[in-house]
Amino acid sequence: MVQLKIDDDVINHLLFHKSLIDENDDAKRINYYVDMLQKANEGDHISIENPFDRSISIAFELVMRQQLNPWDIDLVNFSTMYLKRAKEEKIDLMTAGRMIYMAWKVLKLQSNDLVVSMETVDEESEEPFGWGDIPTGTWIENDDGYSYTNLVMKMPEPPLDEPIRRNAKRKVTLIELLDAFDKARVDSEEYQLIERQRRAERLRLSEKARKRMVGTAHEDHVEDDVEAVWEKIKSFNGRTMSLFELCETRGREEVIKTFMSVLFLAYDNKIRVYQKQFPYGKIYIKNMRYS
Amino acid sequence: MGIKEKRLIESVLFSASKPVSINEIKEATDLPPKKIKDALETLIEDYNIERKNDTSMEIVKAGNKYAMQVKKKYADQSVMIAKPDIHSNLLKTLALIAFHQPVKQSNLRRMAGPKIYDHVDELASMKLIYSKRHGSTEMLTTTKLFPEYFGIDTTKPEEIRDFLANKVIKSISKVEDPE
Amino acid sequence: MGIKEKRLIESVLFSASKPVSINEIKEATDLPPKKIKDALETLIEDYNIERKNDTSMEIVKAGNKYAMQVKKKYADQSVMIAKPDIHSNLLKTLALIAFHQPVKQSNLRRMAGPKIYDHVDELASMKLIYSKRHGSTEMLTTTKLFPEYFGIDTTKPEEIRDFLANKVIKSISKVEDPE
Repeated sequence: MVQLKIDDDVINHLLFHKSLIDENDDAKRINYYVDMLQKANEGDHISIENPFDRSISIAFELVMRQQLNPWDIDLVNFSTMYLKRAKEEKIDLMTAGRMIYMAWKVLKLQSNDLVVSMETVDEESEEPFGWGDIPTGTWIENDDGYSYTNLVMKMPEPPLDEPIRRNAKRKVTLIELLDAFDKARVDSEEYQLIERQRRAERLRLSEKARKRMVGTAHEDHVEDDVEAVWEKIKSFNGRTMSLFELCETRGREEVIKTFMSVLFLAYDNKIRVYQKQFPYGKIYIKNMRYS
Repeated sequence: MGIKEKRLIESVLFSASKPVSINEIKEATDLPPKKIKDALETLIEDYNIERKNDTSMEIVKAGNKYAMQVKKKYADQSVMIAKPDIHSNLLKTLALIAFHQPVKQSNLRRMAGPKIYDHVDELASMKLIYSKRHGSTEMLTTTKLFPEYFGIDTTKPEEIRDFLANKVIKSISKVEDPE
Repeated sequence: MGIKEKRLIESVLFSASKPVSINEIKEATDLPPKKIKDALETLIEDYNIERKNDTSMEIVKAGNKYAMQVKKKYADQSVMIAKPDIHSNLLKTLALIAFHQPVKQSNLRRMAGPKIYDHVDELASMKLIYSKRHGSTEMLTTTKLFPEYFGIDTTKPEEIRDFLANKVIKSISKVEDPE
């Protein structure tokens, strides 16, 4: 196994996210990733038994080895490389495919979150004046307004001055420290109680998820799927198609299955996969025989 | 109103480093609001009229709050130590919005060009202006923070407009007839 | 030494919000050091002797620097209005460390959750706590700066703990039996 240097970018990336989140499971998860990075660094991922952890570990290794920018991963490219590595590592391919599918979903979710939180901030701004009497005329409502505007635009200095005020910060007082101490004790008790409940719940959910994964993985026949999708692509006679045109239905299973096959075919250079808009645009497929 | 209260409130204004409301002063000092108000008025008179030439600070009513700050004529030179941080082009856009408010973003663009889009974003993120969707454009007003930040003694749009108009007139007459 | 220089330097002391050296004043004002020194001396006399009873501020020489500050007798009440420079969540973690020290980071995590990792980093960078590798975790203690910062008159962990415990007991009994 090639020794990899831990990539500062990747670590920083994780730490940045950790600093953004408050606490809870997310921070724990990120700490766990940092540990895992350490293992990947030592070429130690083979010893990770849990298949999910192993596939995450491989993802880290890829990002580091290929020196991908952790802020800007081209998921199409990444997916292809990832599946190749997963194949070499003998990771259950269906699990690997699901990982990638989840990665896309998480990315999409995160961007939705971002939009939502920005909207909330806007709504918090203050609205000091009523909106009843909004003038409908032109902005040159009178001569005063016109000359004011003209003068402001021509003046070398704006008519507003920022006053100089002090910017002193004081030290924390002892009372505040003690107050904090008291609150910390209460918080800590609450936290430990909640954490116990959380642990139980996490355990229950992960058991459930694992059972579901194992149940379906055996029923899949990846090679056959790839062959079927390839036949379908050939039937388009060189015309570019979208991913959805290759799916029999729009169901989640079907889309994952088709997408997986498409990635294999792309890896074999039989087709080219691209998007016009990254990362949420439609996925297009072109048959390389016709290019 | 006792001397002691006056000194205490002076020390609060000095330490606060930002405009403070009567309520905030009440919380810090436990004095009744009436006494605080009286003390503030005497302090403003002390600093801005009686001892006008014996101090480089002034006490101003900023929106609904009160602030101690450096007088304009010393501000430029003491600037090195406490830097103001709004670019003058941004201030011009803000001066236009404050005068014409509520103003449509599209009209503002006609007044000052497309650069205002960036300015509007930045001023909104500083919470100095508020922008609200209105048909196909945005309608812009200043926020409560605006008079606080600039030490303007009113929150009323008409009075803010008068304040700005006076500033412009003063600066023109200064240029045409120095001293 | 002109009146104008004196006012200018007063404004620098006011806006600096921290002690400043003659050199820093020189950089801000471009005045020669001799003039600055003279002006500072007159200012100290003005504030601390002549107008002693007419102001709540004083100008002090601290080491080689000069600062304008609130007089001690007003400090308790006015100081609370300025923002503290340690966030209250951070303080909670600091209080836990001070009480339980030396404490393993992993134990601290069990007490207060994973947010403590960030807090530990920040407190260490403020030099209020010291973290030392201990097996697979970190061992945390407060530094010498900690008692200094909070005006606690001991550097011994046990005494710091007693001090904190006493204070907490006092504040609890106060709540239960007011006056």
